[in-house]
Amino acid sequence: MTRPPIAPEMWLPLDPQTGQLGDPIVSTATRGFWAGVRGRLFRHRPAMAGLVFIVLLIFAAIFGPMMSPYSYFEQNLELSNLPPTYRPYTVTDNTLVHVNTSNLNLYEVSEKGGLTALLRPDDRDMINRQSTWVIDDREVVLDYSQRPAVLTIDGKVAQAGGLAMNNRNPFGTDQLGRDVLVRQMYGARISLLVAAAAVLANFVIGVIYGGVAGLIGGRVDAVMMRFVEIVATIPLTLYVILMMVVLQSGLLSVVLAIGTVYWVDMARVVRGQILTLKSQDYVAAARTMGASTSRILFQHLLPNAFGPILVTLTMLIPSAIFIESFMSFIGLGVTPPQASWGTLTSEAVETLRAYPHQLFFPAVAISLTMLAFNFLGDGLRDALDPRLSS
Amino acid sequence: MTAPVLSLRDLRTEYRTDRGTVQAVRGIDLTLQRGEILGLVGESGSGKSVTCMSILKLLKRGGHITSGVAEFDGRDLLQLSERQLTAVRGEKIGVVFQDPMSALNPTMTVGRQIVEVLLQHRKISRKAARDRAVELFELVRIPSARTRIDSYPHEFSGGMRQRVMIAIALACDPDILIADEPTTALDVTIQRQILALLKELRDRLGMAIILVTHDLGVIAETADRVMVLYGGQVMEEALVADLFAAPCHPYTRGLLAAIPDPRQAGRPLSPVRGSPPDMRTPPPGCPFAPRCPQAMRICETPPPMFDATGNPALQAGQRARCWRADATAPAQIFETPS
Amino acid sequence: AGDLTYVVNNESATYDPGLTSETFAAPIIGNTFEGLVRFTEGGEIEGAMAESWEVSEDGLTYTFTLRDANWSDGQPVTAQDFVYAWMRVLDPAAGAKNPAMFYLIDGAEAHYAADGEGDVAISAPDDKTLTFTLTNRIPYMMQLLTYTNWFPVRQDVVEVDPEGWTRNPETFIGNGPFKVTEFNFGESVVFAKNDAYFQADDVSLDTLTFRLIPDQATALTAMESGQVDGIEAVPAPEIPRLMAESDAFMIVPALGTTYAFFNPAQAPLDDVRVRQALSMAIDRQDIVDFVLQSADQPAIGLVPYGLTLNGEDFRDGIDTYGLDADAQPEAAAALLAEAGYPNGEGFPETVFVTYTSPPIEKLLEAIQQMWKENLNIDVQIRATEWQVYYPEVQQVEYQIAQMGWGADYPHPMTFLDVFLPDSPNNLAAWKSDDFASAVSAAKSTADEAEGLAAMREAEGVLMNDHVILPMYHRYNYMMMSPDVDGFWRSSLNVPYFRDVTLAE
Amino acid sequence: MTQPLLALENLEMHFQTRQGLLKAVDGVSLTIQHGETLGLVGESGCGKSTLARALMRLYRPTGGRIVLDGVDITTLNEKALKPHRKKVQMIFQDPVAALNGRMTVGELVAEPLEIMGIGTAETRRARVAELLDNVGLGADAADRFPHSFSGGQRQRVGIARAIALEPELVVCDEPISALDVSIQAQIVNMLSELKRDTGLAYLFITHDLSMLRHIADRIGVMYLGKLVEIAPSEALHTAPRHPYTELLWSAIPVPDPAARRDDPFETGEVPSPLDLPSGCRFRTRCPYATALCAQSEPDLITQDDGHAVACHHPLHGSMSNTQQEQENA
Amino acid sequence: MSSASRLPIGWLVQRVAMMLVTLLAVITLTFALMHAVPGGPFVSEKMLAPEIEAALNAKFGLDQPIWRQYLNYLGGVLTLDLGPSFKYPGVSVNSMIADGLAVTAQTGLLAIICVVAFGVPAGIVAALNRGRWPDTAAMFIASLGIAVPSYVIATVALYIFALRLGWTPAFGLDDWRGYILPVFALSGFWMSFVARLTRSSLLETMGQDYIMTARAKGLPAHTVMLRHGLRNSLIPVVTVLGPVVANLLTGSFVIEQIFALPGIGRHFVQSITNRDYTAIMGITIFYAAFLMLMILIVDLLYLWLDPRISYGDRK
Ligand SMILES: Nc1ncnc2c1ncn2[C@@H]1O[C@H](COP(=O)(O)OP(=O)(O)OP(=O)(O)O)[C@@H](O)[C@H]1O
Ligand SMILES: Nc1ncnc2c1ncn2[C@@H]1O[C@H](COP(=O)(O)OP(=O)(O)OP(=O)(O)O)[C@@H](O)[C@H]1O
Ligand SMILES: [Mg+2]
Ligand SMILES: [Mg+2]
Repeated sequence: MTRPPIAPEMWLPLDPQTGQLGDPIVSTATRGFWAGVRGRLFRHRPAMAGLVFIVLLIFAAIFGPMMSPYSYFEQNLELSNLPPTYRPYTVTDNTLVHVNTSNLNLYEVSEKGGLTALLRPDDRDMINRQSTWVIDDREVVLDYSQRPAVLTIDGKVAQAGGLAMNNRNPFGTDQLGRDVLVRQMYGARISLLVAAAAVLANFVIGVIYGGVAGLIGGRVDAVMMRFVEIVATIPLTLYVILMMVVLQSGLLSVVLAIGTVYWVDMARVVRGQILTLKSQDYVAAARTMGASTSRILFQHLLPNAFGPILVTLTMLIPSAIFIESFMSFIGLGVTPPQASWGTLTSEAVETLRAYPHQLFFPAVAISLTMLAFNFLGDGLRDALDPRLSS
Repeated sequence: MTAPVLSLRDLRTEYRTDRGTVQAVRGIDLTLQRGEILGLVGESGSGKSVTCMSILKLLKRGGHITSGVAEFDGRDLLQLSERQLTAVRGEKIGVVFQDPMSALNPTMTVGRQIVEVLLQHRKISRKAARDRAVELFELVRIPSARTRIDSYPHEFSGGMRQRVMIAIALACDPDILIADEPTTALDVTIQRQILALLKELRDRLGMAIILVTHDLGVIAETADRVMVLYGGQVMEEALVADLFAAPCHPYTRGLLAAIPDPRQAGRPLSPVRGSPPDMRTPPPGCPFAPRCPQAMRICETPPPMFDATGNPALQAGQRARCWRADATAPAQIFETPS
Repeated sequence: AGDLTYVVNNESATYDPGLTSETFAAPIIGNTFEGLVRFTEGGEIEGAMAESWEVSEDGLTYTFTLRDANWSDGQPVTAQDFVYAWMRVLDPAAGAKNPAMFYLIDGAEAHYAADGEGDVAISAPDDKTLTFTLTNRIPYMMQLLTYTNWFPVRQDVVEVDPEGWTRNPETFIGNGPFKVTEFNFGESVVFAKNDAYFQADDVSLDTLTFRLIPDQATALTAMESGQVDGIEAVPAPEIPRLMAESDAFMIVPALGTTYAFFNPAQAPLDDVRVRQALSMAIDRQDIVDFVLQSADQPAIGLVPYGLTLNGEDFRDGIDTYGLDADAQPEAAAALLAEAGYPNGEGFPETVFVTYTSPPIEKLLEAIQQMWKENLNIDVQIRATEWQVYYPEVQQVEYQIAQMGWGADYPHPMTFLDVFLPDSPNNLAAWKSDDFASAVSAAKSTADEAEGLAAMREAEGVLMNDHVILPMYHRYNYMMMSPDVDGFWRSSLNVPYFRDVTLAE
Repeated sequence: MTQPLLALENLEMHFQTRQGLLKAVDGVSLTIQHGETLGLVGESGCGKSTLARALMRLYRPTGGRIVLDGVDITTLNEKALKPHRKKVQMIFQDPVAALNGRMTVGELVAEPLEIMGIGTAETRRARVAELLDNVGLGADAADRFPHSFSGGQRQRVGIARAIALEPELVVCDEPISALDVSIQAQIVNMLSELKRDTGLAYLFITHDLSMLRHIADRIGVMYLGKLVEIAPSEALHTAPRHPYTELLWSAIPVPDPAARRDDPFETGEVPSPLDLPSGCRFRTRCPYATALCAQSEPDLITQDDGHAVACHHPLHGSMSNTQQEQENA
Repeated sequence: MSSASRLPIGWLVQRVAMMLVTLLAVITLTFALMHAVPGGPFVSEKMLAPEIEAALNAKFGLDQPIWRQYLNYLGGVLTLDLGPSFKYPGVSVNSMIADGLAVTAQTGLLAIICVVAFGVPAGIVAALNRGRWPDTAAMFIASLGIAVPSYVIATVALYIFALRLGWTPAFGLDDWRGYILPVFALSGFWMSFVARLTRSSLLETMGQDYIMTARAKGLPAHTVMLRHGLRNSLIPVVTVLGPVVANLLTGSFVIEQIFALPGIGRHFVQSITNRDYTAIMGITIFYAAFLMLMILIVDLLYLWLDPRISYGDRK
């Protein structure tokens, strides 16, 4: 093997000497823990998608109802149960109608494609199951003695046109003719607030309770955990009803009800975590410095239990939202005409067959939000645990 | 020279983390003869463990072998599939991991953990496997083997766990034993016991052993040949006596100098100054150059591995990755400050 | 011949004919027991256990002659069975829910108050004769007798297990067209034809199953997928669709009125003008057309349509009390202004309380909106669980409370009675001497026309005071397969399977 | 003699376990003088860490006394203990586990100051910078997290934290075992420097006997919860008197291939701490054990030269008390 | 050591004693809550005249002072007699629970089987394929399963499968197809949750050193996963499953309501809306006892799953 000769000056000492005793390692980037977490989180695509969704949702919840031409309580009984999309029938060139096959009403389609008015039949023949309208001198007959109902215009069977958007109410209307979109956005306020309350309760009560039980351990832990069992087994409904009597129903009581009992799962999880974490040396180190119990808990243990806490939290948010709808159902919840996603969903379940869109939107909203929280939670957990990232 | 049982050529392994790619091993060559104990020494993070793991492709998440050949038994281990490797792992090559506390499955009796490997590789009955396990326990000197075999790892002391690990690695009489710091965290009496055991096995079965440690005392006591790793590369390689008597590489010298000398008790020790390089951005030349008291300008170019042929600086069989070992180097640079 | 499955939505607390006051029990008791008399499909009274009867001149003493009829275990139905059954209701220890219905018999009220001591004017001179005497004339006594509490029960089985006999097919011995063969708590009741029934030859069904499905939507799914033959109720939002397209859909008059109580003791409802304004401002027709989307009828009075006396419907030609099916926004606003709230200004905070029920809450939301639009007043809705709501309302501590009433017997008096000062169901604690005297005049006259006039007068007193806000008269909406022939359901909610035949 | 900095008097730490009473530390008495380094060695599981943790009052000792600067702190509660905590600090074996990964190095080092309420946030920051400088990390390390440091550097953070309160005694529980030779040397040098500059005393626990010889003034040898020998470092190395010490010494690997011993090494099995042998605990492994050893447990007797040993048949040097007694008899 | 010999009898005795105390607290609190809540067992469609209500109260002993009622009730509980239902005369709470349980346990048990049989393997498959499409798909479905409320799942499934497709009956457990929808609706959430939990726990375990040891022994990948990975990842799963089993076996009101199952969950909610005092108490006690039993079983399972755990040495 031949090698080009080495220039003599290359053998001279290298200076100035770079290495010094105790020099820190040459670390390219000085990044803090949270900066690292943020970095990892930002690179976690689903988590980012979730975060963006949640932010947009919060914006929609706050500003959406303000920007909508409708209010969440404004009714228009004549225009109830309208679909978001429909297939219009052409009566004359400039008159289109929409047939609601569930209540056999005809609606006028505006030029812009919105469903704007109910057309009252000129004749309703209950025996032969026919309704008759005269529109622009044409006789429009809806024959519902057969299924599906048939619309004839001047005796000729009419064909429905292509799919059209309901521009007046993009998400359709509900049973009282209220705009589903604005109710949806208004409902987001309440549901997100409930979710926030649940998060807060879990953080404040669940985490601390579980933390204290796990940290102190022994007999205290046993007693505290038995108390958790008691809270978990006492019928929530009874408790909620009592709250309803003591307080007035409304958002505050929902938040309170959730706050006072909705932390037991979190307490269990945190306790388990603390039990394993508390034997770590850094806890012993803190104790040798004379750190107080609360300092050990808050400064040392809880930050390290963050991953499982987050995962549990993303799990608990949906159930908090559903608990709210249950509470609204028994009267301790938002008062009508206010709406939450929970109440919107449970109301819409009743009209599923006739008006599936009424269920579709709130269910999709809840599901997407939960997915977003889940993705965000997953991302955060991965980001908080450097070992899991690659 | 007989054909080596294992020869590793130009092994490169990296870990891809979200903080960048760590070049853990950067072109390591290694040969292992039958019945030889090869010591691997080097600072923490120098790539000892990763080298060992790479041989059997037992890397943790994010680890990738980017190049290299590991010839064993006429085959390149690095080209084998996971399935093919199962026939080598545990059967032909046994591994003892660095941390005995966590390397045993806490929920399985130690006996089962040994029997398991026997049943995997040997067509024997459960009963026979168990008998063999007891035998292995006795071999690694675990008292009352027959009863202790049904214990769980946590019921064993660290030294005993380490011995269980060795028993597992030895279960199928492998040709090669890779022992990654088998005695760290053990007290000296148990350490000595284990090292004596390894030597005995080598003598009896002709097993080749790769022994990883950063304890030079252990190397001196046990190894036949030593490789000094730094920055993912082999810095120096020599028979153990030569290495201690005539270390060539400044890093090796630094290591040896750091050992406390009983005659100098009370005096400050002399550590290698500075810190190991960040392996995401290793120095372009010799990895040790930034810490090297004798660094030269040439050291910013990667040094090749020099061997003893025609080289006054090196003993026979000794190799070093240092420009000072270059036969063309000016003579005065060997005058090392003591 | 054949089997039929009918869905009910509620579990009844007890099937004891004497003790219950629940409508949920009616389907089961109504098909397993019969009283002295019963309704025909056309609403006429006909003899059941009674072959014939006589009423004394003064209208106080009734004497029944029983026919030869047997219990399902083959024993004859005797007059003593009736005496036992009735006296049991009057024994506080038995725990009957409705003994007040018997107080019109001489001595009954005192008997109950004295813990079952004292004579009651009920007797059975022989096995086939039953007689009792009232304190006052009751024009609708024969209608009353169709109510389950007046049905006979068997002393021997009841006494063996006073609580449990109605839960055990062995001891649940009736005298109706069917007998129970299985009680599956929370799930179903299975009946078989009662061969000992006195008209057993007319009964065609072999078995009948009442399946409990609490969720109306599930029941409808079961109905539409053909798993069951009939369902007791349909989900409210499905009514328009079913009304239009289903052959199985049935509309049954229910003799019920849905209304709200105004509490005349609470501001601002202490002013009759406010009450009337509120009542005038709602559009009952819109409620029926768009909110209920059903065949219910807008109500402008208390008593529903379909109660005929002296050949005349109670509601025919009756005053409208200033109300209408459509809203009268101007008139209402004017009245409100007169009461001191022009354009709703200064209207005090008002809460409309209700029990939790999605359709009712929908209804109230619509009304809330109508008030807002027509009167510019804000009324809060507060819904609470029935068990919380009802006792609270009973304390008369509300402003406006949602309520309704369904007939116990097909006579206007069942509605008017509610507003007597001592009625526990007079939840507005409303008192009117004019009303009371009109009611007692109606009760004491033997002349139907006179009675009708008095009752209309009574309703007038109530309505002109606008103590209630009538909303609509309700119907029951149910489904029964078109293959089922001869099924009918009374306006008192009893589905009759006696005459049912199945098409092949 | 002046009052010792720390005196353990018959310290006992027994654990109630499911398998029975575990006497992890079973009556250990020793003293540490101001500015002295006491090394502690012994088999794995002999109770060294337990002793350290008990004297740090991480446990409440089940017996004996801990006297710190003349104050008995054995049973003080956390609150009463707090002022005394300043005087004793600890360095842990595993620098990864002992540093909360969620705190910056600055926070970690400032924590003891904060807990003790020393200084303002401002002065603390300055002090942290100074401390980090002292341990050779540089003040800019304060904003970084432990995971971005190497093992040796993390251990320095631990040291900086331990000396932040200017303690009089630092308990080092195997502070260098996880580190490689070079970094070991760095750390040991630093500890020595600190001692020289501030007059610190150390209780230094390690398996590395050659390192101990280098730094310790006196060395104690533990075996199964007991102190079996304690003597000035040099004396112990040159003339160990307890057979266990001798065994330990014989097992030290010598970093010299020429001095290689290829003989099999048998040490016998360590008895379970749950089921201690009668009499002398080491007798089951002791080549010199006699019947006496099984009967009575030898006490730790201090000889005139300050060399204490608990053995019926001590090696080297003066005769044991028992032998004298036997001869007297 | 066999697991049987590790059974900590003393601990068990202590634990059971503690359970009884807890149960007493549950009884007391529920009793107090129940009586504090407005309404009563005799509130029905129509108002009762005061003298009639008094008679009914006397009949059921509700006229006695509350502490007396409490003691009477406790006496009954001690003899395992939960009393007669106030709302449904002739029905004993014992039989109500027994009948309801018979129904609930069938669906509940199947749901538990589904949760374990689908949730755990889904988690394993996802973990094995971390980052690849089976993982993404499984975790997406699992997220949906957590996100979509069970009553929506139940109603939509009923609509599609019972009505539109006619594949399943709308109600009833008379043939096997009747079980499909309720079991699916019951287990959906927990299946998803367990899948996610199994996945993350398994990933955590698979990063442990002893997994590397197992691989180094030459064990095939699936053996490593199942024999070494799975068992050690089961602790969090089992922790969750304990209360889940209790919940599933004691029924879900919503699901039982929708599918017309006369299960204990429906009885429970109805007993509350009815203020059926004895039934409320009875079912609560039953549930509490069952839940505590499950938690106890979980604790005992820990012993079996992880030999390091022992309950003897609680300092
Ligand atoms: N799982 C991993 N992820 C990322 N980097 C790793 C991983 N394992 C090892 N490394 C990096 O690879 C390099 C070599 O590590 P290796 O474990 O081989 O060192 P070692 O010589 O065995 O050190 P020690 O003496 O501490 O065991 C180091 O820089 C280390 O940070
Ligand atoms: N909290 C505890 N509960 C029960 N036993 C314990 C506890 N802590 C330590 N032990 C036991 O006490 C004995 C002494 O343990 P210790 O950790 O003090 O040993 P050590 O000398 O530090 O060993 P090593 O050199 O391995 O660190 C051991 O048998 C150990 O199992
Ligand atoms: Mg290593
Ligand atoms: Mg230790």
